[in-house]
Amino acid sequence: MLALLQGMEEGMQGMGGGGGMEMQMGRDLALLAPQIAVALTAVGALVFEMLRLPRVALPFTVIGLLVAAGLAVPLLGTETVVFTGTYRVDPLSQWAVLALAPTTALCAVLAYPEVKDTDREGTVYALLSFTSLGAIVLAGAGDVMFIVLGVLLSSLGSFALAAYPRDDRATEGAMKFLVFGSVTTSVMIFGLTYWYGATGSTLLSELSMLENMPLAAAAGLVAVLVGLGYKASVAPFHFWAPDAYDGAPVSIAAFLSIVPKVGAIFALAQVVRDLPTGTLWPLVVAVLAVLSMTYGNLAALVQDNVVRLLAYSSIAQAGYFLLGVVAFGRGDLALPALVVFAVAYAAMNLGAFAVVALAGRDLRDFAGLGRSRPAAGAAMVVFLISLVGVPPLAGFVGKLLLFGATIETGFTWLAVIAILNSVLSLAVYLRIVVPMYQMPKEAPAGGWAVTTVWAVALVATVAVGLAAQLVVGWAG
Amino acid sequence: MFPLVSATLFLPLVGAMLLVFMRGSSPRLAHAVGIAASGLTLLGSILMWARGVTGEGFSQVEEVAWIPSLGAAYRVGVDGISLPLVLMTAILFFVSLVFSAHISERARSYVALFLLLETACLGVFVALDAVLFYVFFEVSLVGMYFIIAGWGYEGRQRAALTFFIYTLLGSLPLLLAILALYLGSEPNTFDMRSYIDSPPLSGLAATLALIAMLVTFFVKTPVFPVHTWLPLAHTEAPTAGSVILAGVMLKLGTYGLVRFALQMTPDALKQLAPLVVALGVFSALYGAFVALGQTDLKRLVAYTSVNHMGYVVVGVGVAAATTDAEVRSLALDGATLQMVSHGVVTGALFLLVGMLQDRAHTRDMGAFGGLLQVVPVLGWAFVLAAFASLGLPGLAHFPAELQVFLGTFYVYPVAAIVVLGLAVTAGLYLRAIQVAFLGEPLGKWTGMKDLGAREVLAVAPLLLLTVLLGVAPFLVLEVIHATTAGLLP
Amino acid sequence: MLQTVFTGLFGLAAIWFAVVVFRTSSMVRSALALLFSQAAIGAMFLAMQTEFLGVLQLTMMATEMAIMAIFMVMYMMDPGGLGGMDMTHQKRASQVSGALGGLAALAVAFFVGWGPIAAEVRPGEQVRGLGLEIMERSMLIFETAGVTILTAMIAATAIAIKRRGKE
Amino acid sequence: MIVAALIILGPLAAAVLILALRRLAPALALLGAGVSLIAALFTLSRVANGAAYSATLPGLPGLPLRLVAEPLTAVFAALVAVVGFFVMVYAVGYMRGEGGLVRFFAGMSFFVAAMQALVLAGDWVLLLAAWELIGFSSYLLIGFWFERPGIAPAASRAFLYTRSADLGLYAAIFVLISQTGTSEISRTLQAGGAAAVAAGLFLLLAAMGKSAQTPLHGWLLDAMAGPTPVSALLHSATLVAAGAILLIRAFPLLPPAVLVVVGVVGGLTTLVTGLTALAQRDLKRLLAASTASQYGLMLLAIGAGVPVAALFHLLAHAAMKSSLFLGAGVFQHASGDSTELADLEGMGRARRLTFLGFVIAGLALAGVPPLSGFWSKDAVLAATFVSPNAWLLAPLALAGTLLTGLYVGRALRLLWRGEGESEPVAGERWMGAGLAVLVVLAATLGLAMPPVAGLLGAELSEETLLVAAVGLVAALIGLALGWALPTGRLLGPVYGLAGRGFRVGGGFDGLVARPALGFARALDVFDRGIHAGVLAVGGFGLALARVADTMSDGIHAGVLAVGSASLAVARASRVIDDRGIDGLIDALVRGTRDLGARARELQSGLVHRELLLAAAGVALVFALLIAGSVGS
Amino acid sequence: MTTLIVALAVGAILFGVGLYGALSQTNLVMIMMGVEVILGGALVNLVAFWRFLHPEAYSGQMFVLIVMTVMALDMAVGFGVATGRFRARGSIEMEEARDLKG
Repeated sequence: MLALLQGMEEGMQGMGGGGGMEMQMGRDLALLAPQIAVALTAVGALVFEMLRLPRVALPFTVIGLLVAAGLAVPLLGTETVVFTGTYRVDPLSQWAVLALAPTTALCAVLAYPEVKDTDREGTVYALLSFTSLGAIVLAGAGDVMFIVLGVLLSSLGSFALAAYPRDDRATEGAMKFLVFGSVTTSVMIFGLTYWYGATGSTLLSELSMLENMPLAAAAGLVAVLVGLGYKASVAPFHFWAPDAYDGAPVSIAAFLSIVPKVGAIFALAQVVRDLPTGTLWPLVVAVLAVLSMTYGNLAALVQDNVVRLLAYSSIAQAGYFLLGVVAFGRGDLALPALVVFAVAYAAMNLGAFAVVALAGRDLRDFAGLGRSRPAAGAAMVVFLISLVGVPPLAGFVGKLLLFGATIETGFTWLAVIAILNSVLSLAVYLRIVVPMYQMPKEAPAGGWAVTTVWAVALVATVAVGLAAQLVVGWAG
Repeated sequence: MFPLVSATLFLPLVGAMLLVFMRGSSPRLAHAVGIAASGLTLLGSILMWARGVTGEGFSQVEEVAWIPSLGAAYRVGVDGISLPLVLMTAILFFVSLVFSAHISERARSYVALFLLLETACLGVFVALDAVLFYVFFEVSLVGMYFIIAGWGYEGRQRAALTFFIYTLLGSLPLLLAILALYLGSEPNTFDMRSYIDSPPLSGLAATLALIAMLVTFFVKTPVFPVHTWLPLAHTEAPTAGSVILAGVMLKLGTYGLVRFALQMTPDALKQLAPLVVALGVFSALYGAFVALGQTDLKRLVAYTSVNHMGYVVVGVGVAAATTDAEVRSLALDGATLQMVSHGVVTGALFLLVGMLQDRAHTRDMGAFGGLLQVVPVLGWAFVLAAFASLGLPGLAHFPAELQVFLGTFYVYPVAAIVVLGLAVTAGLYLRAIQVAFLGEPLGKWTGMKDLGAREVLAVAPLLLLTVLLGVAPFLVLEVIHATTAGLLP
Repeated sequence: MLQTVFTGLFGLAAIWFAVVVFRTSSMVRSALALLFSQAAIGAMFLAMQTEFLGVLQLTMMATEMAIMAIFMVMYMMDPGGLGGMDMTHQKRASQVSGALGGLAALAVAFFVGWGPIAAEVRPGEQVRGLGLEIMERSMLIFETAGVTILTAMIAATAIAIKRRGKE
Repeated sequence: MIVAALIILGPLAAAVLILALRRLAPALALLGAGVSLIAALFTLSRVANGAAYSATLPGLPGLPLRLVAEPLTAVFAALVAVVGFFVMVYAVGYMRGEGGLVRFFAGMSFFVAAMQALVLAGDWVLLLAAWELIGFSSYLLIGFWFERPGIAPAASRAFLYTRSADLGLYAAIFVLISQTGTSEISRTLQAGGAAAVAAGLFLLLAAMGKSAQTPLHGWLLDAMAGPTPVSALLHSATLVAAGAILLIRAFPLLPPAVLVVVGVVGGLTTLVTGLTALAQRDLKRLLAASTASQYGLMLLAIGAGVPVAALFHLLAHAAMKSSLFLGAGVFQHASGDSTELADLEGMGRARRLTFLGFVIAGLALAGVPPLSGFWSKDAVLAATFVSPNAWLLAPLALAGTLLTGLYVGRALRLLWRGEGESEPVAGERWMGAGLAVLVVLAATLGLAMPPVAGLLGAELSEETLLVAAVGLVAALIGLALGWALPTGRLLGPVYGLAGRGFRVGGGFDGLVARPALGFARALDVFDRGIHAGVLAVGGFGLALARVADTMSDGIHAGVLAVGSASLAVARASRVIDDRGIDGLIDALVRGTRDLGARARELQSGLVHRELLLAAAGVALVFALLIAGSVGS
Repeated sequence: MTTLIVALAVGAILFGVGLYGALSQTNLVMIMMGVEVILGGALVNLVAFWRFLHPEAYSGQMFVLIVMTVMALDMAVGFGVATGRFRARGSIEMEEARDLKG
């Protein structure tokens, strides 16, 4: 023990000694301002909870997260690493903040009606923030340990959130979530040990050394795919998702379907970036993508519970994300594709869930929505056709980029399958749209919170579609 | 400079929006709005015609950046090939809406759908951005699907689904081709003009892309053997629907053939030209003969469309094959003019058959007889349109087909056997006229009313155009020729 | 040599206890078995001259498992396993996949060329090294781990503790 | 040139005005035809004085339309104008009391206009257009009484015959233009070699169609179904003449090889249609057949290499045949609207004046001096006698002359013998006027020939007394026999065949129309077949898809595979059975939904099962990677 | 070398055993134990790698610490969830958790 402390002290002195080191540290922390802001937001929310001031917790969380996002804006364009390469400050991590922090804020708003006046209202906001911090950490991971911690951080909170209502269904969903998560995570960790053994480093940037030891590379790659695949709910590691979403409140389901997924996908991109293609990772990822898209759409086709339907559709969307991963680091389009689609996905999926929160979880609840609540109905249509990928909405730009990136790197067959899947998904979403314009029943009552969320999401969906240029441009 | 093209393009859409928000307005009002909107659109396209085109490239271009770093933008404009088609489209939609003025069931949505469809079709012709083109191409599909499914005859569901599935699956390859073009272009852009100025693909890539395009456009045109959706869709579609379907939407295919296959992958098409021409010739003759075998007037007209569009395909193929600029422009002039003529003539024919069906509730020519005495105006109109369709000089089809045939003879003398189609179409139309209109009037039709004002209003303009195009083709041809002459240096 | 022997022995022990964990029908017993298994792992560390981590492992596992036992007694139906009811399912499939997984791992272990073996390491050295590692390179990781722990605590309590006002 | 243009514009304007005003039809038509006539004669005179006009109108890019007034075209124009005008005059009377005058006179005027356009055309495109338009207008006019039974088929057949033959003209034009790069007729005629042969034969085909040359003569007999003035116009100066006119104009192009063919075709036609005429029981059908045979003679002349002879015969024939028809029309009215020879017996005695005209025209046709027919036929004979293939052509020509004599004689006898009584005829004055002028022409046109020849700068093959004598003898023998003997005796065995116009194997209908229709119907069936085929393929693919899917279905693969494979096949067969896209759609939709359901079953809700599936997935990925790395 | 291989073998086998446990147990807590065993295997691997291949790279040891944290946290949260579930349902048997499916 003492020795350890000595070591630490020396480390401190080492830092103190070298002024450069200190400056270095300062710079790094400055670059990490957004992440830190998110963390502080979480802590703050917790504090207010402890002070029994849940009313303050929500606004604080929202503002904090938005501030975090704001802090990320000036960093756009900087591409560097901090803490000797363990964390990467690059478009992926920046856009993770820009996309996920506001999403989390909106999820908190969306959660408000569901959790207000329950105990630990603030805890929910805190956990939301912590979880999104985990996702953000994943997105910038430059070190396998960050991948491990990110997965863990974004999981632990999610378990609690999924179980929040603590009734039978919620806890069941949470329990499955937990089992699936912990098993896959442990498998991932075990596999990752081999990468350390092979490269002698935990840095992702060292992975290029794996060129000539395919077996070790394969072991680690499989492990990563398992762990991150679980986080991103990629088939066949998706099984927890529908049940967890189904058990959890709609707001939490929305959150789970967006934030951790995006984080995990970005992390996967960070991993494969330095992975030698000799390890065939593109092929494997492509296979998983096909599996995910097809399975998700097919299963969604037969759902009557809208939350589960969206859960499966989010599995399919994960497949589309993987298209970007397949091309990542090998084509110019992949990065913008991932970023744009992530932003678009966050907007349209959140919007869809918000409307679900308004209308209800059952397909029958949507009958006549388009007439009783025309605005919300129209918004829902926009979200859904954007999910299908109809111009000029956000989803279209994202998918267009993804297809382009895929073909660019020679995976035309993958693009073909993806396009066919889009046709299939059209059928899926039409199942929601069609009943919306049947005979209206009484209009569901929606609070300001829900309305705000879908309104913002609507604006974002359209804006990202029309002004995709900004996103792409910043994504570099 | 006033954005005329965009205005013309989106006027119908505005009308449609208006209708969407006009809850519970009377059918009369709805039709009024529709006719007004399409009328204004027609006016706009006439003004576009007045502005005209310059020989080189595209004119009246309007551009709004969308995703510059992706090279995707809102780009519209016209050249000598698209401008006549735009005008024709506007005219056909106008007369269709005039003709439809009697439709009372769900009139609002009917008119709105037609206007939406009009924007889509115009969009395909004026789009200069591949993404834009594809979007309009798809939307037109959806609009027509709902029109057939909503207002068609007995077997409408079936027909609509067939149409939808065929053309949807047919149009997916186009998206791939577009992506291929995009990735091939340097710098990456969706600007169709740059594809045309410097074809981005070559070798195998070009051939594959071309094949993808051909699939899409052949289904749309349609060309044997992927034409089988056509008779179904036509017979079941409402009259105005089949007017648009035959008059405008088939052109989307041939127009794409020229704009994409010919202009963006010229070398690949040159290689495949013999195949394309052969397909076109076969398709034309095949369509003529099958039409000859019909007794259902609508099916008959539908199959003659296969025949006429076959000529267009031949013309394009020839234009791709030849190296002689003279011959190329000759064939292309013919092909383009043929698109316009076919739109006008077939539009008229479908209107007339529809009017007949409204009266008799049957389309089987055997059920008629001697109608020329009972309903002279309708009868003579049909005779005129029919002779136009069989290529009588002085009427719309003759100059177009003559040019196509001549060009074909220059390049593939063998392919000139396609002229046999003339004899066959003559035979089938004479038969139809003889059976349905000449001879003793059948007793049961003696009460039949002749055309009313609305119907005359709808069909007369088309017949006038038919004569005009036949007597003074140069009015249109000089516009077309201005572009085709400078095409493919 | 001696090192190899010890490593192997402790390893066998770890494996043995690990197997026992899933063989016995009594929760308590399996908990203890797990404890021993983890302890044996700790011993392996020592055998491999990784004293600090070894010690840490032993202590941590001791505490952890103690808590575990208590929890277990709380929630198990039949904690003592007196009923001897079978608490497993899909044995066959599980065995197969377990075996396959193990074999795959073994294959990796054997067939990858791991490169040259490093020389001895001087004791005290490594602790200091670890310290440096924590304070410099892996500082951020360390912090994150802290945040993670905090989250875990909140989460666990949020789920576990009774609701105010209820019951 | 304006004047020359008036030749066309006059009647055209008349047609448009008639359609627009819908009254005063006869007057307007006469006016138009008159203008045309004056303009034509004026132009002729100007041209005769050595002037030559031509005008270029905008047409297709690179293929402008041209009008030329040169001696040949001017002569033709004059011919058309004259006949057109007087037939119009006659028609005013003939159509009195008929309905649909507007349609009739508009049609007639348009017909004349189109014909004038044809003869004045200076480029192939315009010629082709006019060529088709006269076909169209004759269709309208033949079908004038469309509501009467049997009329419509006749009209359709006429148009179809000519249209099909027109393809020859299309082909010829393609050859010429693609060879010479211009559509200007005079310049394309310089084309030589294989192109010339091909083009020549194609032109011949076109001409055969229009001029009803064997074997395409079938339609002409039926075309009699139209009003008599129409027949007169059609036969003498417009539709049928077009064929001969085309060949005369294209003569410079035709190489000897083609000329022989032309000659032979002409000769055959004279024989066949001559016999046909002999066996007709209907006056107008008889005249029609004779028309064909006379045009046969003209082709003979062309084949013999002396187009000007053909031209003469064309002119003479125009006058003679139109007067014959007009006469026949009078008889027709007089006999209560019948042209059956049986009903016309003795009409000659009843209407002696008309009969006189008829006789003059008839004798002229038979070639009795000094009437015009004698000279023209003489020229033709002379041409054939001096032609290199005289051995082949001359006999044919003589036979033609003989046959002419025979059927003229027969017709005269039938009209003269027996007791006929005539009804009063409406509009007799008009009819008489038209008839009279044309008869005079028929008698005297012989005088016009030398000047015309001079004008055209062509000299005839020199007259030999022998030829003249032989021709005259043949004609007289023919007349005598025709007058003396009943037809049955003359023809004997071929009588029946000739009666049917040598229509072998059901003629056009049997040989072309019905087979084509049958073929078309077959194709139609085939087409529906394709559709079914598409469905079948779809269904099959579906089946495959399902089988494959079942195979890859992780759990209980074996059992399910068999089960749902058969299920799939069953469904596929069902799809193939019900020939409806809906079947396929249903199956497609249901198939996908089934897949969805099966995918959904995987979500068993039991974590351990799901984990196991995940493990399977891992195994798959790992195996893939290993296989890959081993492979590479 | 041998020691490394031996250690790695131990790790591998632990992994297999843990996997078996995680898949075969019906009880949440037992499944978590399986997870612990797997992670134990990971620990062994890491230490072996550090010791015999990269003694200079202390990130290996760092990784060990992280893994230990993971073990602890998994346990903690696992028990949290178990408690919650027990409250709601009165059992933490996985077999009974099948209301949500499809």
